[in-house]
Amino acid sequence: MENLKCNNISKSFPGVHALRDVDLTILPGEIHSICGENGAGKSTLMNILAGNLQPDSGEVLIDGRAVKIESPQMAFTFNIAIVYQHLSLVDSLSVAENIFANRQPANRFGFIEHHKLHEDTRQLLDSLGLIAIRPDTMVFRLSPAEKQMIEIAKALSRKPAVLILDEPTASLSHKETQLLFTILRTLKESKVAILYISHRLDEIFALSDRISILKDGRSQGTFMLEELSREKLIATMVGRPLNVLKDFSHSRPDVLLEVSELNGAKFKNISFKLHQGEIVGLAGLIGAGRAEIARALIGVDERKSGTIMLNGVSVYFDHPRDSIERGISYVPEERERLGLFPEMSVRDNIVSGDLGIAEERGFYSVPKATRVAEKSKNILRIATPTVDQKVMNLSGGNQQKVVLAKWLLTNPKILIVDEPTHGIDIGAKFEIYEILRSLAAEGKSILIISSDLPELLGLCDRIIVIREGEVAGDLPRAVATEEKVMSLAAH
Amino acid sequence: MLKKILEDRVYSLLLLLVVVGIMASILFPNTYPTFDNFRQILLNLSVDTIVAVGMMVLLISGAFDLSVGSVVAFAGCLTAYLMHFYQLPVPIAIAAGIASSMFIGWLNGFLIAYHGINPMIQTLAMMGIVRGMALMVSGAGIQNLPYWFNAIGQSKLLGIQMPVWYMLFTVLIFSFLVNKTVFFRRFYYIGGNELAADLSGIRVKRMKVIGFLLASTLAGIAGILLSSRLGAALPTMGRGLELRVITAAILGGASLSGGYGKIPGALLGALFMGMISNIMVLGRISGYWQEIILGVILIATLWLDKFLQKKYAPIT
Amino acid sequence: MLKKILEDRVYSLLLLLVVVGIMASILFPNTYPTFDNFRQILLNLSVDTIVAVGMMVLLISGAFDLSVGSVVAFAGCLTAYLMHFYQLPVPIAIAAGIASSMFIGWLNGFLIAYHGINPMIQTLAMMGIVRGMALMVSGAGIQNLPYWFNAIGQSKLLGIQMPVWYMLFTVLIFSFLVNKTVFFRRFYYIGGNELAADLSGIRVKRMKVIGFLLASTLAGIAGILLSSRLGAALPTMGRGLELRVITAAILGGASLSGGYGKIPGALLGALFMGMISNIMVLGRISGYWQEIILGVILIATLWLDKFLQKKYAPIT
Amino acid sequence: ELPPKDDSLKTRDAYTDDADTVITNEEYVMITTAVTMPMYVNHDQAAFIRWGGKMGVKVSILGPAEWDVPAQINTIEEVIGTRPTGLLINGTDPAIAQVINKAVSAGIPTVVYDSDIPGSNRHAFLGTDWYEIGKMQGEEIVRLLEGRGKIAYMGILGLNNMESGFRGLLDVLKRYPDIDVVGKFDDKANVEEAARIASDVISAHPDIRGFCGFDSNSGPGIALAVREAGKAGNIKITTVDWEPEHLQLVKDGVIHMLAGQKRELFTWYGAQFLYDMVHHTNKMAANDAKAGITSIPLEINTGLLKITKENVDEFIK
Ligand SMILES: Nc1ncnc2c1ncn2[C@@H]1O[C@H](COP(=O)(O)OP(=O)(O)OP(=O)(O)O)[C@@H](O)[C@H]1O
Ligand SMILES: Nc1ncnc2c1ncn2[C@@H]1O[C@H](COP(=O)(O)OP(=O)(O)OP(=O)(O)O)[C@@H](O)[C@H]1O
Ligand SMILES: [Mg+2]
Ligand SMILES: [Mg+2]
Repeated sequence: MENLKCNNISKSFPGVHALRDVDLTILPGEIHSICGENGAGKSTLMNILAGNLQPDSGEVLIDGRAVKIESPQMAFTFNIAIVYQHLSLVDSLSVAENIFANRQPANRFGFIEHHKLHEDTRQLLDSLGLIAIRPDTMVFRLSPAEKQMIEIAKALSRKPAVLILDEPTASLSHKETQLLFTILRTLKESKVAILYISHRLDEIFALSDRISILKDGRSQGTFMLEELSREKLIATMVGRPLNVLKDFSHSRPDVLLEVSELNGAKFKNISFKLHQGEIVGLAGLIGAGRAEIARALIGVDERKSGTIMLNGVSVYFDHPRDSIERGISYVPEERERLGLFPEMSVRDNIVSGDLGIAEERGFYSVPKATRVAEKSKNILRIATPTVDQKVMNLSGGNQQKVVLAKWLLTNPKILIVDEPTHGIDIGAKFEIYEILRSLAAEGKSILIISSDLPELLGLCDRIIVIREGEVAGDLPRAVATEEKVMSLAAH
Repeated sequence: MLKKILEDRVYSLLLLLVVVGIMASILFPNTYPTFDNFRQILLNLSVDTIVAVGMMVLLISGAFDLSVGSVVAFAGCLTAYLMHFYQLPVPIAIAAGIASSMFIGWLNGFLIAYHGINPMIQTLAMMGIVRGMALMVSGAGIQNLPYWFNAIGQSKLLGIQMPVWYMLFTVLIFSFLVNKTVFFRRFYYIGGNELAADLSGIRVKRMKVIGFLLASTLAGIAGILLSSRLGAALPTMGRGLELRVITAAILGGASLSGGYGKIPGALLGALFMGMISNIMVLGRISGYWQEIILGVILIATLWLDKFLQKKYAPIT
Repeated sequence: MLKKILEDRVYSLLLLLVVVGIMASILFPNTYPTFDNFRQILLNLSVDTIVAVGMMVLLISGAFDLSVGSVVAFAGCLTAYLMHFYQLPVPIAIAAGIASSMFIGWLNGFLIAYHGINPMIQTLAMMGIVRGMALMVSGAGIQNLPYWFNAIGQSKLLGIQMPVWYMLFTVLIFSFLVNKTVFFRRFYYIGGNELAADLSGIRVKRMKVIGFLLASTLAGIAGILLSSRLGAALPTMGRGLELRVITAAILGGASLSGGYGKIPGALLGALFMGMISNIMVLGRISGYWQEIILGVILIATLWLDKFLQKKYAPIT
Repeated sequence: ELPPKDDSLKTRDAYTDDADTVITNEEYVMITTAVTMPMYVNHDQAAFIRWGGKMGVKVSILGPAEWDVPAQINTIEEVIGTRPTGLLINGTDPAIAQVINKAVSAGIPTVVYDSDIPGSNRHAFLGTDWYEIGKMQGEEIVRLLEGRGKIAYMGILGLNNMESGFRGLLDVLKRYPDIDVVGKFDDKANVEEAARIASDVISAHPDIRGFCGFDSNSGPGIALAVREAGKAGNIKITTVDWEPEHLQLVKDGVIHMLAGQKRELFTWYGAQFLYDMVHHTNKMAANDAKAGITSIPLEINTGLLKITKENVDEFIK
């Protein structure tokens, strides 16, 4: 393939112009990044290239020939493969069958050769450094990060000429991210054209040759990496000045939460304190068990042993309801599976954390709910025409904002957030950091699980490193550095 | 406007009912559009509708219960049994009948929610068990029940038999509750995404038990009402009612996968089917033709609904 | 080992069947473990199982079909009708019978997949329509079918009547296909995650149509087989078969929400139910007690299954 | 507004008429349940339709497709509103007494057939006592087995008429201590079910000697199981109904006796009674209704027919 061109592509959904006259050219052997705020239209554009959406106007050209990519199957025939922002795996099937979905190696009678299927998968997994995962593992047993890697493997297995990655690293931690980059660079050598979407600017600058910027569905132009400074990039995509983090702590001496000798399915002897107004980070590799710790804290998962002291009194939660009532809220990772009610409206989702807030004189009131939702929508700048919109129609980042809004409304004393800025643009990121900070300022404490190290380093008063389910270190801000954390986290 | 109507099954169904009603009135000018006829239609679907309301709540939460038909029979028979063979006073017998249906519902919910037993098989098995128990208590059926018991279902208000009023009452109450109370709205979230609902602090398991309890209780009440209306309790009451009721609810906008549906839909769904069969009676259509025509009408209706939606209210 | 067994319903059910079998042989040493008894059990579930295989495929893809029972009746009656009243040669009549069932299945699938008609109502309505048509063609039922037609279902091989062999054949073929061919594996993707399946380049709608087509075709074949076994075609054949078959498939490891299930499960599920009712008769359990006890056993079985799973094979 | 304390007090002369009223759009409606059941279609309904043709009056048949008494009642209620000339109602269950009375007090001539409905004000009843059907089967099976051996019986449990049939059977068998009843089974009006049960019974009791069936699917089902067990002829079968299928099986010597009802007579004469009633074919008094009498028979027992290998050929058309 010589090149892939988009000529003034437009696409609109009820109430939204997702794309307006967007032009884009991708060349083989380049890594081409697409930047833009949440809802800028990135995924929509990618979906058009992948054959899931049809543009309202404009055309896609391959080697100068106009083509209609009417279906995913068709995209495959053009050698276009995509890693979707939302996972497209089948939980009830094995890793192998997910990677080679609908194209399992078969003999000339069309009968599947299971051993070959597993061998091929094994190789692929090894090449991605996923030694731990067996080809016949059921996907529902994997952690989101692992699922994300499988998603990538699935795309790579097609040996594509054009590879699209829509926020592949959002749930990956440093280690996997680096690994992915090396793979992408080698693909680049072999003249694959790579479209890369991420909200992590360091990645953009580390990886790209060229960068195209979208804003409100309009193309802001394509730049060579050298032409762009961080500031200029941000300015073009956000269009407003960012309030950067000043690192000072609201931490107070008195302990709010004390966890001691907590043991569970995937972790052991977890002990730590959480002070009022303190922001503590949980760092670690994938599968380190951070989410499980959180789940045990709020009482979703059984805890084998250990005590949890809230304000000095020992507490036991056997259901999130209890923890929410006692002022501990958990913002789960995996928004589609654990965070959202996809077919319900933005309004219903936002009030779902505490339906009580939608009550008026003891009865549920839609107007009240709408008012509440509208408020959150404005605070978090959720891009949606109305709060009646089904949440599944929102862009990834905006969905994440809905999840956050929902949990902020439960106004907890302790907020546990798992990958809070998963897929959120830098503009919004800083707003969220501000919100977390202000919560801390009110004397609330925050436990944040994140695979985005710079985020942790910038935000946290303290970083607790988890390695294979155990506390490997507890670094105050003063001493915490990327290297220290990584060395503690690594096996 | 049209868009709004088409998007909400309750409205589109209402529209359809009006159209059908008008057509029928033209076909049978002096038998169809009469007070007597409508009174009769409503009376005949009152039992189904009361059960359908409970089923609707279950369907909203993403579950369904196949044992309701048997519960209708059992609750009716048990009540009659206690009154007839033990001369228990009417209220106590009724209380016992309702209590039994509550227990059945609770058991269904408990085993499904807390022991992860497959809902379909659980309620199907319960259907057999309860039908068997109905046969056990009532044999070939129990007649001449106490006057005051029969009065419950046979007395009239404004010339309309009581079951109709009970039905309307049930529909109103539950429409209100499901719309207006946080407690009942939880069912929508459970139907929408169970895992998320649980993390949102909704005690999913407990709510599920309540859902089954409710469906079964309403079935029990309906059964007692039916036998009071018949003045007799038959072990064969409510045969195949479960499918009829689920169909009505789905016609009324529910979905087997949960998260959708409104209480009035249950009534409208049942009303639609009631009107169709009434029209077939007036048209003297029967035998296999009634099965064939009813089926064709059902499919045609949904097809039309989808077609108009695609045309005037595309849900991109 | 135990873990492995418990994780896969096919194995756990097999284990259960063995245990039940042994217990029964101890309880009824000279009536239960006899060749004749097993031959009869298998013969009596052969028709159900053939239908259950098709239903299993549908359930894997996340759908189900309530019209199969009626299709059993219709295909049988139509075939008999053509042979009896038009003296059509046996093979042609059979071809026509199967073709009709294929058409019914195709229509179900087409309306559901391409016109978005609710599957439950579509197939329920079709159930009524097809039952009606069966009554239309067969009236009182049709006797004195051609010798060669009856031979299909009544002749024996190794002392076992043919239907059993056809059943085993069907189960084997489809176990193989569903395991081994890319084409049939697709149903797992569709049932597991329709969107993902679509993104993986599977033509979901087309596959759905094929699913319904298949289920209905097998039902048709089963119906023809049944009437050949009966030596007559009765319009009442296959009453309530749909629920029996779905139950068997779910017992065998399928789930209404799709993505799970294996073909042998269909056989084992049916076999389990067949064995239980056989044992109950041996145990002189009769009348309504049969229903009650069968229900209790069904629930107890699933409960035990879950319990052991929780204990020995927890899903972390 | 409460229901009347006791409606049996109400005389059935709500049906008022003067000899010289002209009957407008005359229509006779038959309402049953399980309206598509072959036995009903081929006997009751066929005869009723023939009668309509002969008399040149409109006849209609209504009712739910499945066995559903409440639904039958609903249908009757809805039909009453359309004021038919006469109602012919299948007496499926005592529970329909009320609605029959409603029809009667609405002035509609109403005849009940098959099983009588005690406590109803129906103008006439024609049919047979299901208890007798049971008795007849009992006596025949006892004769066939020379009064000893194991037997099982099946039908649809919970149906009033069948349960009294069962009673009739058991009352006979009680008198024969050497007869061992091994079970009562519910074949759910379903051939496969009947066959399954029968063959289970055969393997449970290899020495089983007889079966009695009480719904029209019992016969074919039992026969199938017996044939497949290779015991056709040795195991005696008595059952109800005489569909072509049943007759064939008698001819083949698999079934030994059919306790048939003269269902044609139920509906033919039932309709005729209605006709005569409204047309005053026979007048007793100046005005029968005013006189508080009906000009048709009150009760008629059409008797049973016993079909065995000897006379079966006479029935095969
Ligand atoms: N199916 C749909 N129906 C309605 N609106 C939609 C639909 N899909 C996307 N949109 C809207 O189109 C706009 C662009 O969405 P898109 O997913 O392309 O944003 P994005 O750039 O990928 O954002 P993010 O970085 O958060 O993923 C958003 O406002 C979104 O709400
Ligand atoms: N029983 C469960 N039910 C539902 N989701 C679960 C369950 N157990 C774990 N998860 C989810 O699967 C993931 C696996 O947890 P893991 O040990 O990988 O946590 P982690 O250390 O945060 O790793 P990651 O970087 O993937 O979040 C978590 O996101 C958690 O939300
Ligand atoms: Mg996106
Ligand atoms: Mg995590």
